[in-house]
Formats: sequence, C-alpha cells, structure tokens
Amino acid sequence: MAITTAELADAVDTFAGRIHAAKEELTTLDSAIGDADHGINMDRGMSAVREILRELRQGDPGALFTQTGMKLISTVGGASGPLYGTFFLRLGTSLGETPEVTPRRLAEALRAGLEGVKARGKAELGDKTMVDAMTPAVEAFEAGADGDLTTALAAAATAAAGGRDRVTPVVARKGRASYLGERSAGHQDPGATSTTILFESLRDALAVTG
Amino acid sequence: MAITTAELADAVDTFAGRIHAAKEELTTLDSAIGDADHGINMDRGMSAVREILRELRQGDPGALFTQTGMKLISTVGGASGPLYGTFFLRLGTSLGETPEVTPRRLAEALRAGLEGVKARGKAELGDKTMVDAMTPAVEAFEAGADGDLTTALAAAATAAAGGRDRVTPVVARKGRASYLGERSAGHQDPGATSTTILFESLRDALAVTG
Amino acid sequence: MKKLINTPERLVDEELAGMALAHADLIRVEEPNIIVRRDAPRKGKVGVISGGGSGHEPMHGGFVGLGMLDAACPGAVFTSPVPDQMLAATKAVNGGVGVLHIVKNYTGDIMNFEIAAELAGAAGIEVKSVVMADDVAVKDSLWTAGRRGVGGTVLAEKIVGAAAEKNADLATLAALCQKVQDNVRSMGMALTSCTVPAAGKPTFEIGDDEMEIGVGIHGEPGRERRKLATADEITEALAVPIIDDLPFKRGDRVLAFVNGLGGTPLIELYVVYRKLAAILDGRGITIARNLVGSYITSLDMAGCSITLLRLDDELIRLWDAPVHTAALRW
Amino acid sequence: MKKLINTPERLVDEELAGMALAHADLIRVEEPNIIVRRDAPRKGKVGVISGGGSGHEPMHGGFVGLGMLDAACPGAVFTSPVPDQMLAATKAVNGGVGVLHIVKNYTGDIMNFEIAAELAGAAGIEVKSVVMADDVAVKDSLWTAGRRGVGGTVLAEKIVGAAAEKNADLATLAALCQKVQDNVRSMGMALTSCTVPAAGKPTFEIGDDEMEIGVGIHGEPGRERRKLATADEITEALAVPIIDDLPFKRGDRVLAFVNGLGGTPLIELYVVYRKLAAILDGRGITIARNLVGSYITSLDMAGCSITLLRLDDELIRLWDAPVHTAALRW
Ligand SMILES: Nc1ncnc2c1ncn2[C@@H]1O[C@H](COP(=O)(O)OP(=O)(O)O)[C@@H](O)[C@H]1O
Ligand SMILES: Nc1ncnc2c1ncn2[C@@H]1O[C@H](COP(=O)(O)OP(=O)(O)O)[C@@H](O)[C@H]1O
Ligand SMILES: [Mg+2]
Ligand SMILES: [Mg+2]
Ligand SMILES: [Mg+2]
Ligand SMILES: [Mg+2]
Repeated sequence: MAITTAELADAVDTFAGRIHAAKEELTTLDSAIGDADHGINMDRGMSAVREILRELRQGDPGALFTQTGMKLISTVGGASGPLYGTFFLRLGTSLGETPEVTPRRLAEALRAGLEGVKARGKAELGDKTMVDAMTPAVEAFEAGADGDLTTALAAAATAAAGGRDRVTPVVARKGRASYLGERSAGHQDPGATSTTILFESLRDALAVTG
Repeated sequence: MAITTAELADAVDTFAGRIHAAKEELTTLDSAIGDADHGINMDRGMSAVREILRELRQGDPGALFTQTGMKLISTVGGASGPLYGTFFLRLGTSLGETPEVTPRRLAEALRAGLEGVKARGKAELGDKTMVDAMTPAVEAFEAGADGDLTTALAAAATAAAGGRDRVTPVVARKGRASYLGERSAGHQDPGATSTTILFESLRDALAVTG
Repeated sequence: MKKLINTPERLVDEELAGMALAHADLIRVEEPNIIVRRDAPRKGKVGVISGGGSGHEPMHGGFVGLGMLDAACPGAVFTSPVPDQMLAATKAVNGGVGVLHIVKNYTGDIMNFEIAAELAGAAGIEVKSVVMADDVAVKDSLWTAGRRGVGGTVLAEKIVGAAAEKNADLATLAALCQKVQDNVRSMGMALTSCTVPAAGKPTFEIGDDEMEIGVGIHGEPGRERRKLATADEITEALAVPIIDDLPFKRGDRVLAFVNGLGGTPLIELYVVYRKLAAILDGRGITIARNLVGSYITSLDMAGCSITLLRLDDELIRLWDAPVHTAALRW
Repeated sequence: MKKLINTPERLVDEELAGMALAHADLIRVEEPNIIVRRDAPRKGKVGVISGGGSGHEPMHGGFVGLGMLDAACPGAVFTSPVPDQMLAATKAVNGGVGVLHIVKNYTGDIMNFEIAAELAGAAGIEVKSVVMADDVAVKDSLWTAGRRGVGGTVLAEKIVGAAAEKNADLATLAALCQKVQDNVRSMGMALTSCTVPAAGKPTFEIGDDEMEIGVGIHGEPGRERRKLATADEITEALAVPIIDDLPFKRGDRVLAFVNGLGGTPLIELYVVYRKLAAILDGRGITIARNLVGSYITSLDMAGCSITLLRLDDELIRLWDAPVHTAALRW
C-alpha cells in the first residue's frame, strides 16, 4: 500500500490544476485582506512546477518534493513562495531517498513540512494563516496514518477546511492581513484556502479507488 | 432718450448675474469642445467687475466700460479674458468722456468693440467663435439704432442667438474647439453663448419699460 | 471628484505657497502669482519666462532655476495667465538686456502674452516671443488656431535656459527657441479624462474599453476615439505620426521624451519607452538623449505623450548643461 | 482596467527593458531580473541592495546609481522578489567587503531576503540585513507582522548609499540604516484603489465620498475608512500620528517627505506640503530638508503619504551628498 513517485506527482499536478482553477478566487480573497496576488503567485509557481513534473516523475519522492520546493522558492516570491517552498523542501528532505512512501512516512514528512513552515514564518495557531489549515490537517493525517489511507486523507482535507473556516472570524496577527487589525475579522484567509486545496488534492489524487 | 451710466452699470451687473447663473452651462459646453472652463473664467472676471461696479456707477460710461475691460483682462485669462476685455475697453475708448449715450453712439461703440475682438483674436465670421454671435448682434443694433431702443436691443439679442445657433453645426476653425476638427461640429460654442447672454442682458436691462 | 485640495478656488494659491516653502533655495513666489528665480534679475542676463494655465505641473514653475526659466506665470487651472502676471514676471527678470517669452500656442496664451509684451515694450523692456506649436495631432493650417504647444516646450525651456545662463543675447535665444520648435514634434493620448477642480466632474466621458488619441494637455478630447489597445500599439500610434511629420529620418539623432499626463505610473512609461526605442531603432534613428517621467501633465489624466526632438551637437551640449530646478536637475 | 501595458505577465520584464535602454549610463539589467549599477562590483565598497515587489516605481530600480543603491531586485507586481534575485544581486555587487540588504518589513520580503542571505553566506559573502518598518498606521507589536516599511526606505537608501560611496564598512552602514529606521515615521492615505494588472480590477471598492486612512503601498485597505476630507484635514490626519509616534519634538530638525502614490498629480502634493509645513512650524519643528514627489508608489493609486525623518548633522551631510540615479539626482 505504499505510494509511488508517479502517484505523488499526480497529486502535485492535481494541486497545480486546482490552484490554476482557483486563481481568481484566491486573488479575490487576498484583495479583501491582502494585496490581491495570492492566486497569481501560487499559479505562477505551480505552473512552473508542472513544467518539470514529467522529469521529476522519473525520480524518487524525495527529489520530487525537493525540486518542487526549490521551484516554488525561485518563482513565487511573496510570503507564500518561501512558505510553500519550505513545506515541500522539508517533505523532500524528510523522505530522503526512500523509493516508496508509506502513509506513516508521509505523515512524518508532512509534519516536517509543517514545522518548516512554522519555523520560517513564525506564525502560531490562531494567527490566521495557512498554518491554521495545515496544522489540523497534518494532525488528522497522523492520527489515521496507520489505518486506511483514503480515510486518513479525507480526514486531513476535512480538518484543513475546518481550520481554514475556524480562523475566518478571527483577527489576523501575521502576514499582510494583520495590517488591517479588526477589519481582517470575517474574511477567509487566502493561504489557509490554498492549503485546504492542497490537502483536497492529496485526498483526491491519492485515494485508493474502490 | 439717452442712456445713463447707472443704466449701463445695471446692464453690466445683469450680465454678471446671468453669467454667474450660467456658469455651469457654459463650462459644460466648453467640456464638449474645449477645456471645461469658460463659465468659470467668465464668472471669475464678472464677479471681479461687480466688486468695482458701485464705484464705476459714479463716473462716465466710457470709464465704466474701460475699467470693466481692464478688470476682465487682469482677472479672466484664457481666450475669453483678452477678448471680452478688449471688447469693453474699445467700448470705453469709443465713448470717451460722453456723459450720456445715445443709441447711435452705443452702436458706434459696439462696432468698435467688435472690431477690437476681431483684431485681437483674428477670427472670421463662420470660425465658430463669439464673433459669430457678436457680429450679427452689432449689425442688427446698428440697423435699428435710429429707431426705438427697446426694439433695436431686442433685435440685437435675437441676432446674437441666431448667430450662435448658426455655427453650432459648423466645424470650428479658431480657439480650442478647432483642435477637434470634424468632432467640433454639432456642438454649441461657449463663447457665442456668453455673447448672446451679453446682448440679452443689454436688452433686458436697458429696455425702456412701457 | 477626489482630489487632495481644499477648495478649487484656493488650489493654485496653495500650491504656490507649498512650492515657495519647499524650494526656497531656488525660487520666490510673488504677487500676482508669479514664480521667480531666487536670484533674479541678473544684470546682463536675458530673462527667460514662460507661463500657461495651471494643472500641468511641474511645468512651468518646476522649471524655474539655474539653467532653465527665470520666471513662470501660472494661470488658473487650464486657463492662460493674465497679462499682469507676464508683465510682472518680465519686470522681475529684466537684467537690462531683454526678456524672452516662451509661449505655447493657445489662443488665450498668445493673446495674453501679446498684451503683456505690448505693456512691457511700453515700459521700455525689449521682449521677444517664440511660440511653441509641436502637437502633430492638430493639423497645421493657416485657417485654424494651429498646433498646440505641448511636450516640446519642456525641451525648449531647458535648452534655451542653458544658453541664457551662458549670457547669449535675446536675438540668439529667440532663434535657438525657434530652432527647437522647428525640430520638435509631439503627440499624446488619454486613457481617462482629467477632472478640472472647479468643474468637479470629468471633462469627457470615456468607456472602459476606449481611449482618446491626439489629446492635448487640457482635457480637450482628442481627434479620435479608438478601442483600447496595447502599450505597443499605442506607442506606434503616437510615434509614427510624429516621425512622419517632420519627418525624422534615418541617421537622425533625437531626444526621446516619454511623458506621463499626471495619473500614469512610471512603470507604464518605461514600457512605452521600450517600444519607442524599438520603433526608432527600426528606422535607423538614434536616441542620443532621453527623458522619461511626468513633466507636462494634465491634472489627473491617465495617458502619455511622446516628444521627439532632432538633435545636433549644439542642442546636445545645451541639453547636457547643468540645470537646477525643482523638477529637472543635473 | 486601463493601463499602458501589453500583458500583465510581461509588464515587469518590459519595464526593465525600458529602464535598461533609458538609463544605460547608470545601470544594467541582468537575469534573473535585477538592476545593477553599471560599474558594480567596486572593489572595497560595500554593496547596498534592496528589492521588493514591483509597482512602487521609481523605488527601488530608480535609485540604483552613484550614492544610492548598487542593485535592486524587483519582484512581480506587489510580490516580494525571489531569493535567486537577491542572491544574484548580492554576488553582482560584492566588492569583497560585504553586502547590506535593506529590507522592507513584509513577511514575504523578510523570508525571501532571509533565504538569500543564508545562500549568500554559504557562498562566502558577508551579508547584513536591516529591516525598515516605519508605517505608524500599523500597530508596532510583537504579536503581529509589525510595521510596514514604506517611505522611510527611500530616505534610508539615499543616506546609506551616500555613506557606502565613501567606503564606510558594513557594520557602520548597518548601524546607519538602523539609525534612519529609528528616526523615521510615515503614514499614507488613498483616495482610490490601485488596480493590480494581473487581477484586472481595483483591489478595493471605495465610494466617491470616501477615503482610506493608513493604507500601505500594496493596495492593502487602510485601517480606517473615512468620509472624504480637505487636503488640510488629510494632512493633519497623517501628520499628527506620525509626530506623536516617535515623538518628534519642539526643536527637532526633520526631513519632510510628501509622496504621491502614483495617480496623484504634483500640484496636489504641494498643497499637502504647505499644510505639513504649517503643522510642523506650529509645533516648533524645523524642516531642514524636504522631498516632494512620487518616489514610492502603489501603481495608479491616488493618494499620498507623509514621511518625517529626524535629522542630525550626519544625516544632513549624507542626504546632501551627491546622488546620480534615474529618479534622484543632485
Ligand atoms: N508568517 C506567516 N506564516 C504562515 N503563513 C503566512 C504568514 N504570513 C502570511 N502567510 C500566508 O500567506 C498568505 C498570503 O500569501 P501571498 O498573498 O501569496 O503573499 P503576500 O502576502 O506576500 O502577498 C496569507 O493568506 C497567509 O495564509
Ligand atoms: N480667436 C478667437 N476669436 C474670437 N473668439 C475666440 C477665439 N478663440 C476662442 N474664442 C472664443 O473663446 C471661447 C472660449 O473661451 P474660454 O473657454 O474662456 O477660453 P480658453 O479657450 O482659453 O479656455 C470659445 O468658445 C470662443 O467663442
Ligand atoms: Mg498577497
Ligand atoms: Mg475654455
Ligand atoms: Mg482655458
Ligand atoms: Mg504580495
């Protein structure tokens, strides 16, 4: 039941496709409490990743994620570039040269990614950032990683969305949204939204059909 | 049946009041084929004239018009400042120190004013400028100057309006409107409109009641 | 209308007060609203003045200082100044060897400067006037008011000012200004209308997918309304009529001036400059000097103008000569 | 959306191409989109670089040249540049004695510069970073992203650049930059939203009778929406929080910087400057130097910002030192 590089590459590709589709939505969310570019930024980065995906598909999962992270760092910019970049880089480093990924190994890698994001961005839970979607998602996946993969992925995606929605009423304390003070309350965070899309992409691409 | 300085001052005052009332209309006309300031310009000048009118009322008609002209020149600017300024200056010079003005003398003075405007602005009949209202107005007044003053003034005002309307369909060849080329056709000229207001003011203020 | 102003009536006065405070080292502001070089008059130096309606900042007041204008006469917004201003400015900069009036070709400017020159002459000051009329969007015809003076005026003021600084005489300066006029052509376009403060609403209506080609600097509508186009297409639409008019020819050296109209960000002007450079390069015309920025504006209008000046060694030398004004300095 | 652009995707590349052509005497543009001083690297001189999203022109690219920046890294519009750019710029200006990164305090800028500094360090180049965070509209708190870097950055780049030109060492320059940061405060306001080209529509909706007080330079809505007010009231609404924050006190000498956000005509900035001068005068604060113009913009946003820097003799001397860049020159 281990996951192959090709399957993980499909997941990355799914994420890229959904980001492209959500480009406007993410940018609109960022207009309200940021600078109207989150969808544009993520789409620029994931489109660049897509271009090297065919090649990455040939290698190991560690390289897939490391290269994805590096590509994001060198094409996205903004806050999301280093953050998503670090996330994928840490995923890659954690997986190392493992040829196949078990759900448990994936859980460890996701944890490493999350910790990387927190170290880079210094955001805490409740600051109203992508961390608020990523943390419950990783925790839910960890909790289910020894059981059924599909179930664990579904739980992670649901937890991401829950985290995203939980901080919508909250006042932002990190990123551009924090400049708005009280006015940021009531708006959905763009980064938490793209993170939810990430976990939904993992769920839908990696789910064991049947 | 001669006209006194006080009566002429009333006419100037009437003109000032009507310009003030027509400020927006004139500016709107100038928006279409000019630079959106004719009403503002004329109102700035005539308001300044109004401030010295009480004093001018004490002197002779020549001084009234000369001072009106000088005030316009030094407060209006634009094309209309030197043109209306010259018009009133020439009226004043023509009247000299005459204590009272007969219709015939007024006709001569208006002719001098018109010639001054043409010399200063070098516009010909049909160029779509104030000259197109002023010329028929002066001619009509000249034609009637030996008859009834009220009738002659009415004819002048009607002729001004006729001249104004005659050049509305025409392509402008002078002033800012000329920059528009063909696009100036179909628009009423702001300066011809203010000149019509001038002759209507003379008509209404100087008309022999009864 | 959204503007950083108090009242339309006080706008020009308050702007001049701000300029006087900000640039006390360069200028003084005197009644009746004239901006005079701090050290004017300078004995033995021809005074160079210009003026016109306000709303074109930094022109002309931002060009008063060493190596450019000795005085500027700002009228009400988009309204030629009154002769009293030009007369006062002429007296203020009169160093005993005459004063040059650089006049943009607008009926109002011409007439008001004319009256001022008559009055200055009567007061014993020799005045020569040169009329700038570089806008190729307007047909050059004896039967109309003729071409408008636009971007070329900025270049003329710099070049003539440099020669005046070196004590060229009045006749020489007038001839030099005429030489600039003879070799300079411009054209502008607008994405939006401007809003005259006293009018309170945009001068013209324009659709979201439309632009005006051939606008002047007073919110006068252009000669033609077209569908909105790309920066490259717009640059072409301005550059080609300019080039063809003089015409500018293979082997010519030019000063290329890309100007913003007041509401245009600098980033866009460089996009236009890039295309302009490519067009000129394609025709074998060399850009020897350039100027990119908002120097002759139309209040808050979004849009740009292009000006090309054919250069020779004399003009290059004068362009390169030191200038120290609020808006141009090197 | 009405802009002089070809496509949003090509905007920054084409702008840089235009800048490279217009200012070939000052700069060169290199992959991956960095603007480098023509004569960099200079042996024995500390390199000073900055960078940030595009859309703030002339900042930072317009400040590359003698006496200011050695390189600038423009990101996509309103998006921090990527570490590759800062790394390449750091290498390009490395004269062997270290490189200073002047970073505006935005999460993205901080992180991307941080990564670049790590990489540069790994490549054996000593890097120090100073973070500019002068926007008093944002509460200064350990619990948030902290204050934004805005107008103070322009002044820091000028002053630090002047010292670097005189071969001050890296530690001295970092301390000097921090000194500017410690003495500078800013605040901005918007009359209109800007339009991010790739987004194609205004970032925020705003009524005809409304304004945003406390906006940043990225079209972020401000802290507060208010009814439109006069220029004097707006100037007061910006100046007082700035003065009270440091606080600036009676007897202080300051540099007063009135900045346009991209869609604001110069005439309006002088109206604001006039009132600012009156406010400072009323509090016994002396304007020793000033800067009025659009130097740190937010695309086509109409609005302004005010920056005050408390000066001492050292800062005045460095401000007055020669500078030759596309946007600042004396
Ligand atoms: N310090 C941080 N830690 C984690 N996530 C952050 C942090 N700052 C911002 N973010 C996330 O980044 C998102 C914005 O990304 P983006 O718009 O691409 O970058 P920028 O804010 O530079 O324009 C926010 O919605 C938020 O979720
Ligand atoms: N050469 C001219 N001769 C006579 N009248 C003219 C001439 N040029 C313009 N005008 C008149 O002036 C009017 C415009 O005046 P105004 O708007 O106040 O000045 P400006 O055109 O300088 O803004 C035009 O409508 C026209 O009637
Ligand atoms: Mg953003
Ligand atoms: Mg007009
Ligand atoms: Mg006018
Ligand atoms: Mg951004």
